Amino acid sequence: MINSSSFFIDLSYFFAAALFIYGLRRMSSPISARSGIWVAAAGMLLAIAASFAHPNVTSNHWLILIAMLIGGALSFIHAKRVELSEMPQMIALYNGLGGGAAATIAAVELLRAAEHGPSERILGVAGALIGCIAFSGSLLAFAKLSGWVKFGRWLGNRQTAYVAIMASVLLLGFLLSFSNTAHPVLLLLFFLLCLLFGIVMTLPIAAADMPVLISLYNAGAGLAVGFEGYVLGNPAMMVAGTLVCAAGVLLTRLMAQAVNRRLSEILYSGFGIPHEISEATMQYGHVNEVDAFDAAVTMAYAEEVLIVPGYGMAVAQAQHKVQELTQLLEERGVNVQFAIHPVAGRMPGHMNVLLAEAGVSYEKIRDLSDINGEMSKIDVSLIIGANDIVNLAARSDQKSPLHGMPILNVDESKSVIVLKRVDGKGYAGIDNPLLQHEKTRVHFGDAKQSVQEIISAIKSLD
Amino acid sequence: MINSSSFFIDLSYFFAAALFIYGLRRMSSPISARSGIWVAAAGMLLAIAASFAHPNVTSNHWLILIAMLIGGALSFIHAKRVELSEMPQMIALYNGLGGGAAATIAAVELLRAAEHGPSERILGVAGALIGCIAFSGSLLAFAKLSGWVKFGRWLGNRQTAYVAIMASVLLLGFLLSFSNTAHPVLLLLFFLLCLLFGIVMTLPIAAADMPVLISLYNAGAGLAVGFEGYVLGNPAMMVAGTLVCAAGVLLTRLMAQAVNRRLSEILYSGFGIPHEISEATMQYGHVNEVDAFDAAVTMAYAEEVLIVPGYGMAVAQAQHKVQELTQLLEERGVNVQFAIHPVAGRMPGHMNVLLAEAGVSYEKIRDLSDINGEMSKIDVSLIIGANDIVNLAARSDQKSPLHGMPILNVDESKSVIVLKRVDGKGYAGIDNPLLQHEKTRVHFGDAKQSVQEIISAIKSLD
Amino acid sequence: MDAFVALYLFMLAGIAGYVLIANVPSILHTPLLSGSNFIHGVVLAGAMVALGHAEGALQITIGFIGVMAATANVVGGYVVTDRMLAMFESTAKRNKRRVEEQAKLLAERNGELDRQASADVAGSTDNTDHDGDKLS
Amino acid sequence: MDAFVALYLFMLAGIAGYVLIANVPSILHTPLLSGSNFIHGVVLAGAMVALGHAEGALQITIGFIGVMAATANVVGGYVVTDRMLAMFESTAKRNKRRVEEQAKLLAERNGELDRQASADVAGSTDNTDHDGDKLS
Ligand SMILES: NC(=O)c1ccc[n+]([C@@H]2O[C@H](COP(=O)([O-])OP(=O)(O)OC[C@H]3O[C@@H](n4cnc5c(N)ncnc54)[C@H](OP(=O)(O)O)[C@@H]3O)[C@@H](O)[C@H]2O)c1
Ligand SMILES: NC(=O)c1ccc[n+]([C@@H]2O[C@H](COP(=O)([O-])OP(=O)(O)OC[C@H]3O[C@@H](n4cnc5c(N)ncnc54)[C@H](OP(=O)(O)O)[C@@H]3O)[C@@H](O)[C@H]2O)c1
Repeated sequence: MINSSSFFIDLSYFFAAALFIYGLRRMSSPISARSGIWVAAAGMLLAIAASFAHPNVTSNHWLILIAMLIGGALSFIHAKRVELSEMPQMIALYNGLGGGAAATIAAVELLRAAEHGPSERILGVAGALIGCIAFSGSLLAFAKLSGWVKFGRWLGNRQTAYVAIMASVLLLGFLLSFSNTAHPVLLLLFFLLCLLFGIVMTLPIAAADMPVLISLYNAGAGLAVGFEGYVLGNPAMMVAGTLVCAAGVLLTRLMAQAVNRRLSEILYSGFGIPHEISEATMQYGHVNEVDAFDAAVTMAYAEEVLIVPGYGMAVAQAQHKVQELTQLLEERGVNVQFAIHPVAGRMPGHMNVLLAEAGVSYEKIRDLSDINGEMSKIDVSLIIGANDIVNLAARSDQKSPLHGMPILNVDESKSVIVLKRVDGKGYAGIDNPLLQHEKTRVHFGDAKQSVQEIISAIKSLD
Repeated sequence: MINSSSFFIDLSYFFAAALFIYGLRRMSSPISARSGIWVAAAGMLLAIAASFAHPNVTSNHWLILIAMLIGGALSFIHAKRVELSEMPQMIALYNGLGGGAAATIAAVELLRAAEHGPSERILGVAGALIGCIAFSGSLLAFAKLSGWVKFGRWLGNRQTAYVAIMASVLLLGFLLSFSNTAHPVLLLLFFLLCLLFGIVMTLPIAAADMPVLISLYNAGAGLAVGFEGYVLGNPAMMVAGTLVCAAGVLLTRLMAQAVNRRLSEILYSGFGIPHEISEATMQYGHVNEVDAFDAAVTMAYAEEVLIVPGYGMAVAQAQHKVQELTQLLEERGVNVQFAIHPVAGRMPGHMNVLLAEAGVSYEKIRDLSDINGEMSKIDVSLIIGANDIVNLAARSDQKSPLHGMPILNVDESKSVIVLKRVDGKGYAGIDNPLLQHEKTRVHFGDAKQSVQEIISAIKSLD
Repeated sequence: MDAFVALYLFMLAGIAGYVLIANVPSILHTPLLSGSNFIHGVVLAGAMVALGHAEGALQITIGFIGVMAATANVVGGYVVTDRMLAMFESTAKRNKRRVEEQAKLLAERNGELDRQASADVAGSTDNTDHDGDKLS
Repeated sequence: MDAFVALYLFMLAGIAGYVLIANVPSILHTPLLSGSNFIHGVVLAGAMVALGHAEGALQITIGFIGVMAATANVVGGYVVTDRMLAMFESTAKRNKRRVEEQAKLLAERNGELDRQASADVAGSTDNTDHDGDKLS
């Protein structure tokens, strides 16, 4: 019954699954995280090697190799080259491809419907649905975050679209599940509708909410992989897929929590738009402007400068300039530190990654709780493209959506310089009283350019 | 393929397994612990109900019912009546019965060897081995803890006995696994040897180490259940059994850690015995004795009395008397508190359970870290059958086996009264300098009787 | 059942058991020992089936003993665990406040930097407590 | 595979995934998202089999696309995660001491009363520190 080749394949799959679990465990602690991905990679190699020798792989060996080479080479080059600041879209892209691959398995197996029982077909169809949504949704997220697709409101009635597509999808899925012959046309229709669903779901979501949505699609892709694993009778896929799904669901919740949002809010409504056109803008008070030269002088003759980076620094890709500025100030004997707020930027660890990329040394980076106790020692706080994380309304305004979020108390430092482009608002879309604060001076302009101006001004001082 | 009765049975088993996991999760947090056992019990009812309807249950329905009634009634009455201080032996007893039940399943199925494939027979045999060890080992532990079997050293060479028995067991197990006919005589021999193994393993273990060993047998019984689950094709048994096994292994390690012992030490050597006959007794210095009346007076006119219960209180079953003493003192306006050391007694929570049973209110119970800061306010510390947990050697003597264990610093209170029978030592078998301390006075005698004497003396004061 | 699938079940259930227990406070060791003892009483389900298809006096006798023993395991395990947990329950309630505080601290600590933010969002009603710096 | 056994696998793997992630610090959310993204790249194992038994142009084309996409998932997922974790590594090392202290505190707190004792036994080298009272 047990043929020996299949025995070793099953064993390899088993160890692969165990290594995935162990790798995930290691990845969830900062100290062992990097070894975690290596452990998981070992499991992956095992699973891939086993699949080559799989008794069901009866033909197309060369095609498999070629497909792997093409897919692998393209994504290797791409993944190596991409900027670290583009991580979220990268994750979206690879995630989408994974979900898509699960859907292709479903397609092949549903075309061979006769070989499978009803329970396989049901899970196959369910996996195809989820995989397709993860595929089209993730790819659209990728395109939007890369700036290829303009963000926009979904114009039609989203609820109706959801219900209509879902109803047809379920009907088609039902037909496909309970028939043991292949229906290529129905199948194509089914796949197209599933892909459409993912697009409808993703189109109205704002860039800031994307990381949460991507995490949700990640969970979805995992589930699709788990389901297709059942279709193929591959328990390693079932285990790994479900593992990813459960971890992804929890991660999605944690990420939504961290930015003070509910998942349902994200999925059922566009965000920020109502705020952006609120009349609060009317109350906008007087702002003290400062030119680059004055800003430069203030910092060059200070003793303690604190740089607070935010989403705007990431958008402007200003991190390398910021590092240059830091070195320049330090050569003049100024002590420069960075304060990273937990939710600065648009994904966890966003600022840490960018500053690390630019070569800012870790000793200079302080976290919220550390630095807030020492604010009064700071001569100049330089806010680069940050808003919500230094928004005084979080402290004072009970009704503010930010209320209760701890902020960096830069108003307790001796003076504040803010770099921003226009008098726009942050992610939460609300006014920031810090801008009108007596200690604050604002320099308008793209962050990268502003920092460059300040650098030039400091150089001109000597 | 799926017949509908079996579908609902499988479903019930599935939910039972899920409920076990959820119940275990709830049991591992103090707040939800009690509901955890209820959740698990719901799962158990489901599993039992399903088994009645199981398609393989073709006959003997009445016998099943009768056996359940007998076993259930006996253990219900027993479990309701038993003293809470006898918990460890109770757990050992029920655990042994569970392991034994797994072994009987193996016996029945191995007598029907033809119906099973080799992998079922191998796991069946392995489960029988482990189940038998858990059975005889646990029952011997039960008998020893109940005082029916005298504790003693294993006289022969234990290592040799282990190896000899194990070798024959493995040989027999091999024969049984790879033959598809029943061999009642071999089977009997196999079972007897396995049972013997459990006895050899348990006989030399001292009472104090029993909780750890019982936990190990619990893990073993779980594994046996898991294996027999495979033989019967019952995934709920497999999951629940393995769950218990893994939890049991971890619990065993944690318990051994908590009392500063290694599992290998416990399994491969008797403990305490070499200590008990060490010459350290020679260095025994002068001890100030006190009679019951003086002790009574000291406490009756104190303001703050701290009672430190230990293993000796449990042995003497003195908790009810202690509560009586407490009430008497409080009537006289003395403030009485209890200090419970984390490892007082012989199992985690031992003292808490006993005092709760006697009706001591929780407000009076303080833990180590709480009370140590307030020792200087205490007028009299009354040590009832405790030794290691107040052993000053833990602080001063670098070489002491207790070194590094935090103790209750009763020597910082104004005076200390110790109740013990003789100048014996505690679990760790080492001298306690507290007994010769200038503040300390000792009253010799059984704890229950001593407390009674003190109670009478206090009553006579009025 | 396929032997490999069984292997997966054993592995996964083992991981679940281990991870679920990992952080249990030692005061719960004894009740937990007793509780998991109760859970392996599911052997009764197997013993019932074994007796249910037993044939001949020998098998039936063994099966009968098995069902008796397994039922004793289930019933005794439940009663003892429940009695013990009943004793702990009031302690637990007394400690509940403390445990909750600890849980909060723990959550904050686990979420090291970022999570702190959201924890405070949930916890803070005090307008002047804008610091969020509870751990330093 | 038996549908019920599959149900057990799904349940157990789900529990494992959830419990393993439960205490992850939020600074690791992005790398972990990327890492678990890599793990579901095991879909490649399935895509290879699907292509390996595909027949006819349609099935083969779909299978080919599947293998390509899955390989891209695996390779890209690995590279991106590893790059990201490399950035975090030095931060992690810097924080290691702090994390260790926290872990110790945490262990003590988890073991509430009793465990404290053994933790101190392991941790204490200071003769005068006999208090063990680190939490009060
Ligand atoms: N970290 C996470 O995991 C995460 C995930 C999702 C959401 N969020 C949310 O994102 C927010 C993060 O706060 P934040 O202070 O970093 O960002 P923010 O509140 O979104 O503010 C960004 C600021 O950058 C300015 N800006 C934009 N482009 C710029 C450019 N090219 N040059 C200079 N300035 C530019 C914007 O003002 P102008 O338009 O006037 O220039 C704005 O004031 C929080 O509300 C957080 O909850 C965080
Ligand atoms: N709690 C747990 O989970 C656990 C588990 C395993 C081991 N342990 C270990 O057990 C020890 C517990 O310390 P402990 O101070 O509670 O106990 P102990 O150190 O074992 O001391 C018990 C004391 O009680 C006295 N005693 C015995 N029978 C008595 C009676 N009938 N009346 C009056 N006194 C009596 C003994 O002295 P006499 O013989 O002179 O009367 C002895 O001094 C620790 O070493 C701990 O590591 C604990």
